[in-house]
Parts: sequence; structure tokens; C-alpha cells
Amino acid sequence: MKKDDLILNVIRAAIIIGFLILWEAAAEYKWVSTYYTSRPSEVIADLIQFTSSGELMKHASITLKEAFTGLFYGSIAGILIGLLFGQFVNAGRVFNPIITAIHGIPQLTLAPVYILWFGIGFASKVFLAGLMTFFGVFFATYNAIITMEQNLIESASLLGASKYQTLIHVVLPTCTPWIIMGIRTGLGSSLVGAIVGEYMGAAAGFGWMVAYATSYFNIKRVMSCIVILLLVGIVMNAGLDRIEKFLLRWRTQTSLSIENNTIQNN
Amino acid sequence: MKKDDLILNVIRAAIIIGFLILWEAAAEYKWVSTYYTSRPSEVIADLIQFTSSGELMKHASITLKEAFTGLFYGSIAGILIGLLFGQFVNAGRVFNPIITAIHGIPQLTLAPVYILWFGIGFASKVFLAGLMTFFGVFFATYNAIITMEQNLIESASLLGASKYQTLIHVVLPTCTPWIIMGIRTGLGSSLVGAIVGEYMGAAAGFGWMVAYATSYFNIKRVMSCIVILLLVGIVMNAGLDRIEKFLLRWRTQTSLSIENNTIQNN
Amino acid sequence: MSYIEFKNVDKYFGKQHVLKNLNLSVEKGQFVTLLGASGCGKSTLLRTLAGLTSINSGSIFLGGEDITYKSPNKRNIGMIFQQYSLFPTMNVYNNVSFGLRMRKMNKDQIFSLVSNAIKMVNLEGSEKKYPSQLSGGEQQRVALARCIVTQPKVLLLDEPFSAIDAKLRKSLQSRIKEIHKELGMTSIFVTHDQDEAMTMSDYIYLMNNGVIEQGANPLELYSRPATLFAAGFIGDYNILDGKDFSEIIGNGYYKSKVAFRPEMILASREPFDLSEESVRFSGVISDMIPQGSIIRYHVKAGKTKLIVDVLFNKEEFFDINEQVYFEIAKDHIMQF
Amino acid sequence: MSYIEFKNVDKYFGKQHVLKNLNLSVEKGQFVTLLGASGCGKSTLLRTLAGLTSINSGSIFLGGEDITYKSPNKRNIGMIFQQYSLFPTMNVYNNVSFGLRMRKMNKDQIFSLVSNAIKMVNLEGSEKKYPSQLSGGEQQRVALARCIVTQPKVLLLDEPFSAIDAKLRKSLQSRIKEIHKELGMTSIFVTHDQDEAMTMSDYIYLMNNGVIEQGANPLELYSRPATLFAAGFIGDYNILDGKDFSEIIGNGYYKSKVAFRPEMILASREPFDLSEESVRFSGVISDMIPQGSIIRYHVKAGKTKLIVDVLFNKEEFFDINEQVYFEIAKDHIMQF
Repeated sequence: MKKDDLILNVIRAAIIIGFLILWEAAAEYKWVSTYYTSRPSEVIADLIQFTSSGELMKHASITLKEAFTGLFYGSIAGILIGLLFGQFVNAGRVFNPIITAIHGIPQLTLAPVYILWFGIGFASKVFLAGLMTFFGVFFATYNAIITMEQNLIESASLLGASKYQTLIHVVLPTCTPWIIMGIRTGLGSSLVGAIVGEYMGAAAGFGWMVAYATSYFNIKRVMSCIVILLLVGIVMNAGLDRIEKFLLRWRTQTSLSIENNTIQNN
Repeated sequence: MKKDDLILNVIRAAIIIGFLILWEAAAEYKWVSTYYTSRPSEVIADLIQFTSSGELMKHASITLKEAFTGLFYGSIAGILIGLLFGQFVNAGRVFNPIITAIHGIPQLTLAPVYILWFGIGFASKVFLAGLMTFFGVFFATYNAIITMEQNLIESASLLGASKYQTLIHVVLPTCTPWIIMGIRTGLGSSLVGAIVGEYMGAAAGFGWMVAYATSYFNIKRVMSCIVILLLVGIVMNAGLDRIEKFLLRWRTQTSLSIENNTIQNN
Repeated sequence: MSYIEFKNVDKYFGKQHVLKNLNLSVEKGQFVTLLGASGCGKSTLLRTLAGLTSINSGSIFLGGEDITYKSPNKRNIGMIFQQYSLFPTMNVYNNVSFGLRMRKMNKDQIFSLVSNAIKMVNLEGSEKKYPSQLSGGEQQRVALARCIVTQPKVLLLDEPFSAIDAKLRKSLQSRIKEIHKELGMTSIFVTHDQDEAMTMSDYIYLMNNGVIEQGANPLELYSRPATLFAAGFIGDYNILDGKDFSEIIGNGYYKSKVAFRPEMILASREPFDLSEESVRFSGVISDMIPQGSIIRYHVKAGKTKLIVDVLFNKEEFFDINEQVYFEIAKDHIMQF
Repeated sequence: MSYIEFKNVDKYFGKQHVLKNLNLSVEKGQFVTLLGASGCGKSTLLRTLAGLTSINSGSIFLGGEDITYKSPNKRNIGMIFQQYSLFPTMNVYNNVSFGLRMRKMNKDQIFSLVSNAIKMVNLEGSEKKYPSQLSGGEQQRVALARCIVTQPKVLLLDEPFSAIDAKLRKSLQSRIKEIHKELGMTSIFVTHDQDEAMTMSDYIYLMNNGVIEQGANPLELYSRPATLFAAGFIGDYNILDGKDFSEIIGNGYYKSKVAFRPEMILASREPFDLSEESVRFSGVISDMIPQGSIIRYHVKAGKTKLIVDVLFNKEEFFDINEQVYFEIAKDHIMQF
């Protein structure tokens, strides 16, 4: 299995390197215009300059702060309201469809309104990021609670737990996987919220940088930003995998058993 | 049950109407500034004007055309590539993580690049909408195939079906629910793609209208647009429910049995 | 008054009358089984005792106290469900200690009680495992430990073996029975499986459609079913129209329905001697099925089909289509 | 050559040797069972015959033809799986007609064949239902109809009853056996349940750890197990050390392991007369378990524990702790 994985990774690396070489060659031999696509060597040079000048840190930290602040408040609100409606079932039945309908409006399309309401600064992006996080976390929490195995709650009660104890010791931990899944989706959405919010109107931040570079046809800078976004995505996902694995260590590690020799002669 | 539903709907309607009255009153008695929030009566008047002048149809049809064209090509590409990697398992194992990594870059943040590449017209929005659809449909299709019950494929083979027959008659139909789920998500994403694409640079369309109205502080028009988006969302979801119900009529209608009197005295 | 008493209990789900003016009592220390087909109300009955389902009228007494309106977390009743009732986020130790922790008992005391309970169900060494790492049988043993550690007044078992495979089931059954005796508990067990009920119970209540058909100890229930329903549910009674039976034995005596057990029939290649205490008939073997220690013959006597069980301790058998003679004591023919 | 022949078949999963130089034959028209515990290789054997799993060496013949490398869709073998094998998107009619449609048969012909197959499994009127609307037993009947409609050379059944509840299981078993006879099919059935195997089979191959322990008809397998493993697997044989057994019967004759069936033991309150053909011992009843038509006594004879089965046709029983005398014919004591 380990050996298998190694081979797969080598193949993947070969494909990616091959793609980069092809890109560079395409630029070198003028198969495509570098005006539109730049080229790997240029992008790497720009990445180094972008990073070493401190600009990257400045803009990235603004955007990340917006996203994480939004993620934090959005998640808290989602979990609390989800728990509330999960406990008070009738309230949930009244409000859930209303929330679903509001969720039907793509939040990003309202970005201009939030800029109008909260200005072009920090607040509007946090609000947008928070809103984009909220819905996912709310639905995840609410659905986890209402579909929870009734036996667990009954067992807790029979073992002497009060309603509050059951909520804290049984309901919340059992719903954790779904809440984490909601927050995980929220992490991506909040970043998108912050960046798109910056496109709509801002004076700094990663999104502003991309929009600014585009408007000056500084394509190598745009590509640098894409590479950074790609790296941030990969790092973030790997980190989340680890956190999830730790928090959810009580779940089985299901190993996919693959029988390779079925219907081979067909 | 029917009677129960009726009561719930009455409560929901009362809440929504109450909210609208409160909003109107807030504007009337100047508790909030109509400069920022407009008021229901104004919004309704604007909605009528917006619709009757033909402007709504003009902008909406542009946006919808962009979204649906993107949805169409994105879905086709997602299904085909998903099927391909589902059939050629080793190719799937090589490429799936690469596609996942690329999917990690929020597509909307690349909107400026697409505008740069494809211009401010139709093509850039279609591309963005298509790309946003593609990933969801691809992952849904691919995962449906690789997690499919092996017995079904074996049964088909034992009953004399060739590999091609098995794909057409068994694999594809069995994966339909997940593919539809992917397309369903894609429908929302493609609309967002088209509208955000229009924010970035366009001369017409619903997104352009929102951005334009915002920049002139025409708040009642922005609110009209939100109301329309809300309605479009509700209508679209109801329509999709129907289509899904028809296509998936072979699935059980699981009825949630709610036992109301558990742990009532706690 | 008995330890547990149900008095005139009625329960409706919507318009469905699930428990019909039901009366039932259980003595302290007994292992009592509620036996019946699915939908007969047996699980609902159990749940009303636990307080998980409310009743519409009547009262429930436990140890002389009226607990009809007491909340489940104050009843001190343990319950084991069919499946999925361990807390998935807690390891074995924390699952078992849950009830004690909720009572805010001190840690040392918890440790000794929990260790003891885990030992009782033979799961020493699995304290740190999570439910997802355990087999179905192990999970049920943890569930059992989690109940008994709180020393409940009554242990309720709601078809606890139905998700467990046959081999493990037997050992779990006997472990539960042993623990029941060791701790002197009062237990109520719900099952649809008559063999399980026969093996485990001191006393069986046979339920049907919201009422109790018969309450008896296992051997009595098996050999003296009180109603036609009981005869049909327990064992593999031959149940015939009196008219048909009278016909094959050449005697017009039997009127309504008759029922008799397949192992009560004697079979022979030679006709039996006449006797006042028994009836005789002959028939043709239509099938022969070895079932563990017995051989079950399907017999056609005229138009009537019967089954006859013979101990599998000879190596000669009746052949298919062979004509065979049968005798059965009148004492063993029940009429309803 | 028999209808189906496995010749020196070997199969490895990684380093695990699942089928060990296995030879096996099945005659045309037989209902043959592969019996064994899970992991013994019985399902793998079935899958290699269907072509769903390849073999590492050896050959498989069907009707005289070497099918070792033939693809499964050309073998014309029907198979029923443990569960989930109906096409969920197709209604009953389309499921059953699938094999015929793949062969591009014309519609009228399909209609008459399918109607007939659906009638055979008693599902007339359910043609338009989807699998999700059917019970487990009904689904397996559809799966059966889907197989037989294509008139396969062999019908393979891979534990088809394990997901079906006990009551339905029996009727499905007898329906399958009837159809097997009606259509003159050759069937191979895989199970871990010895009762099921005994009831259904013409011939049983008992498998253990990738090899065949014994091939015999059901009664022979039950009464004459060839190996200690077979004796341990089939029935509830008492298996004792010869030394211990010699001790309780007061006779130094038995050396290695002895095995005898619980229903072969005669029990009485009075000592048995001496006889050359049998051995005698006494013991104390430690438990009494009614099991359907028999009563099973757990007996302690010295330090040795045994079980003794008695037909449940009297209403007097031995008491717990009662001293009882036992006799068993030497003929029925097997030595390994």
C-alpha cells in the first residue's frame, strides 16, 4: 500500500512538472502570448519579490483577518441558533423553511448592498464572510440534532442525566462531526466572501491586489496570487484534516478494501 | 398532518407579514433612514415599474442565459470526466487529488482573470458559471461511481450485460441521484458565477443592474433585485424538487415518524 | 402488591390502540419476558415503564410507588436497546461511568464501580476503545455494564440480541442471565423469538394486539397454551379443524379446533394396538427434514397435512411416500 | 466427468491462501451446499465459479467445458447475493427482464418469460413496484426470478437468507427448493448455518480454512462426521478427551478424542442394566433448557460437562441437581 502511494505521487508530480515545462515552452516559443498567461519563471520571480517586499503579508493578513473574524461569528451564531431550534422543535419547524428561503438568495450577490451599509472597510467583509459561514453551520447543526439517534438521548435520560447534561455531554459531542463539516465549508466560503467583498470595494487586501493587478494587466502578479491561493487551500485542508482526525478520533477509520481482480476478463 | 402543515404555514406567513409591517413603520416613523433600507411600499412600486418597463426581462434573461449555458457545459464536462475516471480507476487515482487541489482555489476569486482572458461579454460569465458547476458535478459523479454497490455491477455482468451495457443501464441510472444533487448545487453556483462575473465587469445583466443601482444609491432598486432573487430561488428549488421526485421515483419516500411524547416530563 | 404493577394501562398512537386496558405484574428478582410478534405492543409496554412513552390512562407502580408521571431520569431504570445506544464519542470507560458521573460521584468510587462492571461483562482491557472499534456483541456488553453500574431497580432489555449473530447471541444470553442472578436484579425482556423466551425466562407474558394472551412459566406455556393464538405462536403445534381431525382418526368426537405438538405423536411401521387413552391414524410421509437432534416428518393423512417430530437417535428412517401409523394420547390433544 | 468440476484450484488474496489445491465436483440437477464458518473460503469458491474472482492456478469445468478464463457475462450462471443486488432504478418487471433485454430478445417473448418467472416466485401484481418498496424477502424473490428467467446453467446462492427474518426465511427456503426441482436446475448454495444446510441440500461440502473437510449427504454428515472438525461443526456433539470419558464410565478403553450426539444418550432415574454394547455413567443435572420439541439437559459427570437431549413428550422432568443415570451405545461413540 505504501509503495503504491509512492508510485501515485511520483506520477502526479511528473504530470504537474510536465505541465509547468509545457507552459514555459509555450511562452518561450510564443505559442501563446505571455501578455495573457505570463510564464512560470516570471511568476516565480514575482512571487519572490511579492513575498520579500512584505506586500504579500500586508494584504494577506488583512484578508485573513476579515475571513476568520467572519468565520468565528458566523460559526458561533450558526451553532447557537441550530442548537436552539434543535431543542425547541416547534420553533425549528416554523423558522427552518424561512431560513432556507433566505439562504436561497446567493449571499455574494448582495455584496454591493453590504458595502453600501457597512462601508468599504473591515466591517462589510466580516459581515459577508460571517453570513456565508452562518448558513452552512446552522443547517449542519440543526440537521445533526433533529436526525440524531433517539436511543442516545433516551439512554442518557435513563442513566439519570438532566436535559442540560444530555445536551452538553451527549447531543453536542455527537453532533460535532457535522458541525465541523459545516465550519470546514464555512472556512472556504468566508475566504471567498472576504475576497469578493474586496473586489466590490476596498483599499487593501488580497482581493484588492488581484483586482488592482488585473486592471493594470499585471498578469504575473495575478498568477502569483493564484499560486498563493492554491497553497493556502492545500495547507488549510491538510490542517483541517488533522484537527478533524483528533476531534473525531472516536470514529472508525474505515479502510476501503479494494478487490482488484473482479470482472477483469470482461 | 395536513392540518398541522396549514397551521405552520399560517404562523410563517404571520411572521413575514409582521416583519414587513415593522419595516414600513420603521421607515414611516423615521426609526431608520430610508436612504439605507428603503421601505416595502417603495420597493413594491419599484418592482412594478422595473417589471413593466421591460428592464427586468432584459437584464434577467442575459444573466440566466449566461448561468444556464455555463451550467450546461459544466455539467456535461463534470459527468463525462467523472464517468471516465470512474471507469478507468487508475487514472482516477492519479488525477482526483490534483482536481481536488485545483478545486481548493475559490473559483470566484479568479473572476478578474477570466474577464481579462475572455472579455467583459458573454464568454467570461459562461466560463465562470461553467467552472463553478463543473467541480460539484464531477465529484458527485466520480464518488457515486467508485462507492457504488459492487453487487449491482456483478449481477449485471452475470445476467449477460457487456461492460458498455452495464454502464448505460446500471451504473449511470444508479448514480443519477448524486449527479442531480451535483447539478442542483451547480444551478446556484452558476447563477452566483454569472452575477459576480457581471459585478467584475459587464454592460448589462442582473448583476450589473445591482452594481449600477448601488453606485447611484438607488436602494429601492437594490431591494427589488433582492426580492426577485429570493423569488427565483424559491421557484427554482420547487421546480427542482419536482424534477428530482420524477427522476428518482424509484427511491423510497422515507416518512419521518415523529413520536411526540418522548421524554416529555423531563 | 407486586414489585412492578401495570394497572388498566391504555396507550394510543393517534387512533391506534396499542395497549388495551392492560394489567401485568412482575415479582422482585424475576426474569420476565414479553413475547409477541412485532407490533403487538410489547416494546411500547417496556417504554412506558421506562418513562420514554407516556400512557393515556391507568397507572404504573414500581416498588409500591406510583411512577406514572415520574420523569425517566428519576426512575432509576436501566434499559438496553436493540442497537446504537452507546455514546459514540466516549470510550468504553466513559460510557460505563456516564450514569455515575451524572450523579457527581467521586472519581475513586466511580473507578472501582466501573472496573467491576467491566469485569462482569468480560471486557477488561477494552476500557479505552471506542464503540466503533467494538463488535455488536461487545457493544451490547458495554451497554449492559453501563446499566448495571448504576444499580437500577429494573433492567429492561428491548430485543437486545436481534442485531447480533447467532453464535455470539447464545453466550451473551447466558452472560445476561448469570448477571441477573448474581446481582439479584429484576429484569424484563422483550423478544419476538419464542426459543429465546423459553431459554431465558422465569415467566413469560405472551402479548397479542395490545393485550396479554397468557402469562405462564415457559414449560407451562409450551405444554398448556391457553388460547388458539398461544398454541399457534408457541412451538410448532399442529392446528387442525376438529372435523378434519375426526375424519382422519375415524371418530366424530372433535368439534372446534384441535391442537397437538409434533413430538407428542408416536410413529411406527406397524399399526398401534387399540387403546382408550389414545387415537390412531395413518398417513404418508411427504418430506423428511433433519433439524438438529430431531427428524421432522411432513405427513399427509387424507387431505390433512401434519408434522411429526422423532428423536434422531436411530439410523433408520421412514421413506418418502411410505405409509406410516401414528398414535397420540387424548390427553395431549387440546381443543379450543 | 461431473457437470461442475474444480481441479486443483488455488486462490491467494495477497499472501493469504484462501483456496488450497481444491477439488470438488457437482452432478447435474443436484442441490449442493458449501457449508463453513465465515472466512473458510466458501464464498470465494462460489465467486470463482461465477467468474467474479479469478483463480491463481487450477481449472474449472462446467458441462465439460473449461471456463477458467471465460468472462462472467458469457458463463450463463445465475447468482443471488446476500443483499442489495436488485437494480434500484428499475421496477420489478424491468429487473426480471434485464437479462433478456441485454440479449435483445423480442418484447413479446420477454413478456411471457418474465410473467412466468414472476408467477413462479408469487409476485404477480408487484411488477411495477420498485425494490425500495419491497421487503427483504420479496427482493430476494425478485432476484431469484431475475436469475431463473435467463435459464442459467447453474444457480449460485451466496447466503441469500442472512438478511431475512426467521419467519420469512423458511418459506423462501422451501420456494427455492421447489423451483430448483421444478426447473431441474443445478444449484450451489453457500451458508454458515448448519440447520439451513441440512434442510436444503442433496449433498454438503463442509469447508474449513480453504480445504474441504468432508463431502457427504446431510444425514451422513450429521451421523458420521469424518473429522473432529466436522463433529464440532455439525450438530451439538459432545466432544470429550478420551481420558476424561474413560474416567466417568469407569473404563480405560478410550484413548484420543471421543464424540457423541446428545440425543443418542438415554437417561433414566434408575441405573441401566449392564450390556456389552453400551457404556453407562451417572451425572447431576445442572441446567434444563426447553428447545422446541426437545429438552436439553446440561449434565455434570465428575468434572466433565455434557449435554443430553430428550424428546419433550412427557410432562415430568428431571430436576436441577438431581442424580440421573445415562447409557450410550458403543456404536454411537466416535473416536478421532
